[in-house]
Amino acid sequence: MAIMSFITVSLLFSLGLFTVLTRRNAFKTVIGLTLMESAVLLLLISWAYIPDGWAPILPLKGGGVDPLLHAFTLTAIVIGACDLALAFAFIMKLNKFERTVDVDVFRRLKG
Amino acid sequence: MISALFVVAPQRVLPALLAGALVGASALYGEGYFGDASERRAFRALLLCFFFPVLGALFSAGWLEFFVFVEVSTVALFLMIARKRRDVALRYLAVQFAGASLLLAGVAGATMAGIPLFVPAPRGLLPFFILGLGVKAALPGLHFWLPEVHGTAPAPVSALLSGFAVKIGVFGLLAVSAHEPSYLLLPAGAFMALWGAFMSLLQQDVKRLLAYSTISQLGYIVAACGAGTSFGVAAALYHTTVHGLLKGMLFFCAGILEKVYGTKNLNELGGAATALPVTFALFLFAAATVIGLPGTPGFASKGLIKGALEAFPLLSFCFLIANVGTAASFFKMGTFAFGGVRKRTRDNIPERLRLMNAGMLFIFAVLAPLALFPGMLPLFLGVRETSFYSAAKCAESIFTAACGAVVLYAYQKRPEFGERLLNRLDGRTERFLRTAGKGSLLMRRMQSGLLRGYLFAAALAALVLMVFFSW
Amino acid sequence: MSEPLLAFFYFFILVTAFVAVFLEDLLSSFIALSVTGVLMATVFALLRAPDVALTQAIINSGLVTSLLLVAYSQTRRTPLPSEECPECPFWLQWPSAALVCTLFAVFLFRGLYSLACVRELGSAPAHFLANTLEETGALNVVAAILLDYRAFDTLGETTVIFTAVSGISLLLAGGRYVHSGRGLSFVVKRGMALLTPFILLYAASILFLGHLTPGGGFQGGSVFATVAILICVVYGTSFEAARISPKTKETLESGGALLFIVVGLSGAAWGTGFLANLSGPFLPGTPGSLFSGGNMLLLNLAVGLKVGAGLSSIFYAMIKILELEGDSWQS
Amino acid sequence: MIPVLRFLGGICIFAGVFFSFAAVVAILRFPDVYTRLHGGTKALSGGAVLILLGALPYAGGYPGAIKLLLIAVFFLISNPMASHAIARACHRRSLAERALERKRGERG
Repeated sequence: MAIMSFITVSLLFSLGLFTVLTRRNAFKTVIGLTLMESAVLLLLISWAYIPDGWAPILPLKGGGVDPLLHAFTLTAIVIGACDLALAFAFIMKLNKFERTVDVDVFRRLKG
Repeated sequence: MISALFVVAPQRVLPALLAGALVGASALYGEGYFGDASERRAFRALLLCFFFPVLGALFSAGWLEFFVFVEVSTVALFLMIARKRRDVALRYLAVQFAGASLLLAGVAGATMAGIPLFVPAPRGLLPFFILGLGVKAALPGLHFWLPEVHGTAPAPVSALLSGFAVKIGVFGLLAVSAHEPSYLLLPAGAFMALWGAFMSLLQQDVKRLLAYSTISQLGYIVAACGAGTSFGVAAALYHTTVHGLLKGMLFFCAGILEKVYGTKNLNELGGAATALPVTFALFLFAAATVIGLPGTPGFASKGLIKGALEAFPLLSFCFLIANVGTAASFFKMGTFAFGGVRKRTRDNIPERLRLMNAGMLFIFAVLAPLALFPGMLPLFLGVRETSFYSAAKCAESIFTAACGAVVLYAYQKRPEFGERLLNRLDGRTERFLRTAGKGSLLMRRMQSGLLRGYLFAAALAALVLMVFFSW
Repeated sequence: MSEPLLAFFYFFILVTAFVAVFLEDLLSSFIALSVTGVLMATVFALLRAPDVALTQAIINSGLVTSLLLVAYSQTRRTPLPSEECPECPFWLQWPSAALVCTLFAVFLFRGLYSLACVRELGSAPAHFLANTLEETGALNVVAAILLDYRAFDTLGETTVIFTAVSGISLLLAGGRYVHSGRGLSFVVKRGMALLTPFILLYAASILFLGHLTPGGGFQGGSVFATVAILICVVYGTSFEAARISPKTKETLESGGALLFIVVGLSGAAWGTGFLANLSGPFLPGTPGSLFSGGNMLLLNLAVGLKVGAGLSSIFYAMIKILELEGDSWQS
Repeated sequence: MIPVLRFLGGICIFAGVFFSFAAVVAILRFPDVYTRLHGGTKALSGGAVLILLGALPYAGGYPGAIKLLLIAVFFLISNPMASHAIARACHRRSLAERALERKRGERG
């Protein structure tokens, strides 16, 4: 079970990394970032799972899964969504100046 | 267990007061110096960005906090310089961060060993600290960045750099030095004092003259640190305070000259004494303080340093010679810039000259009580010294000043000799800088601005780490 | 939970992710990404994380996709950069990137594999599971952790949301807003009118029963934001702006932050510390009823106001420029 | 009673899966937007609602069953609404006609 999750997580993360590395379209970059974030979320939740555990809603009918990691993941999802929204805003703003969504064009930061 | 992040102690309060006075004076001066309103606004903001990290660094209990705050203040200074000369600012930042990376190694070791500030660091870590802080304090060999940066920065920023930024390196050296004479810092200090005085005598650029004079005075402070006694620490802090303030004042003065005459070259200046009487009076006071004439705070602080170095007569002799050089260079600045006939009649005295003079007066007001009560600050640091004005000391000081005048007279007889020497030395420094800059060129080429390239580097680094840790 | 089912979902997550990455058409990749999000939510539910599954379904695959679509329709994509980049340095061409990423996956798996062991609860989670009811009076342990044990973190999180909203408003400010959207057709408007009360009820139930059942301020607030977005799309932005003006949203968001802080300070005023719950001025109530769990109800409300108003402001700020272009995508 | 209901539910679920499968085939095979929308919406509405109905006996009590019914009702309202909006937008922009022209151009 855990092995399966780990394989998925590593593949998903690498796929996201590959996307960000090779794609020039800013939206594809965002997709890659989302995939990487999803991989991390999946890792946390599958790490929180304990075989035969119950969801952390009281009263429990047996052993429970790890609620602390669930709380962390929840936080991570909300903050990740805010980050993505900010990324969209940046893309829109940069698009207004450069008339493109090619990340290679956004090189003004070069000192 | 929660340990305190910040500590308050006399040896921390004194530099903080210095920083406060200097920043206040710079703010006042900057209002007059910068003509453009947006420049003024940026300077004000960056001044605060400099001031608060500096306070954090001075009062921080651990090395890590000290390190972080110092680097933040470095970035603030970088931004201030970058508004005038971007390339010089980048070079300054590169040099400072190169030093910082060395310092970080020492800081990491000290933090892991749980050593706070003002506890002697173990011998193994000392090289990192000395090299890292040496770049900031311009120890010999690591001082190459100082004249250029101090010479090109805007005058109030030069005052901050010379008055405080280098002193924070000295503060770090004080915090790390052991309670025994250091045979590294003592000769380094003597060498700095002599070299700085010699070079400042050769300079034709007002600000570079002041920058080398800073190196010379830092030599006194570093040597006092190296003495390793609490008396030496007090003397170093005292001279730090006095020198920081008056070097700020002198840079302000240089800034006024630059604004009024449009040049920093001593050969083209002249006759400013009648054009700028207030500035001239304040310059006289500052020069007398740097030389250490009796009745000025510089006399007291130099006397204290000589007291701290009583055990090393050779050093005292070196400082005597250095003082002659200092006196000669400041006589030179006085006669060239303020004396003589007015060479340029471009008397477009800025409207805001009054504000600039107010900045200098502010520092004078801080320094004047120190001149009247020379024993006050040492007492604050826990050192009771009563015999500031002995006849021998006064005579020695006046004698060195007179020697300085003689040296200047002799130098004036053969000006082309000095110029040739200066050119050769400057050319050597230039070549060294160019060689050192090759490394940063490589970095610049790698820094392509391609965002995906950075990510690739990060991924590769992560991969290397993973491979490294899985075997 | 059966492993074959999980394996099936993992497989499809990977397939949709591949599709999202390798499709040329951006809109299709967004849809594929959204499907990935829904599948992830299902996997979370299978892995006994109902709270997280709810959040993932609402925020990551719902709200983020809608924002993505708005951003996509807003940007000019001429000329669309080709994915191949012949002038790029060789390490950014796909073979070397693929090599690095494969190695990355291998070593990531290797590292994770060394972690694989028989999982047991740590001391803190075990404590939470055993003592949540008597220490906080709530039934939902995740909500209890978020709003009681680690409430200060949640305050920080709401600050992050606030920062993001201000950043986006700052970035996209400047264009004057033109009310031009007329909304969708009559059928959709009537249908929406029928559905809206139920969606609002659903949002309120998620919000206010957060301490009893899966859900809470974040999820409920996001559903409220979804309602705002739906109204925006269906009835046109002018209707939405008239009903809930941006000013109102600002007020609601600030009110949420203020409520959170006031609740926290009431604990401090009681003398037990910032955000103190049962040790402070709040009563546990009967477990399982609406008014239980001390201040959790209030904190859920505060977080919900903040998240709902914040996310809908983000959407509003983004769609504002779209309307300005005159190219209305709703017709 | 319960086994009979469960058997009926199973039949419903199988039928629903068949309809959904048919919807997928429709979306893949049909030529343009309107026919795809037609196949997708109708078959999917039927499929999803049938699956929900089939799940009723397995819901374990009235609360769960009522929730499933509510979901079915909302699905029946929202799914046609969404396809209506899509079809209308396509019609306004005459997307289908444009696609047809493009296809003709490719052939000719």
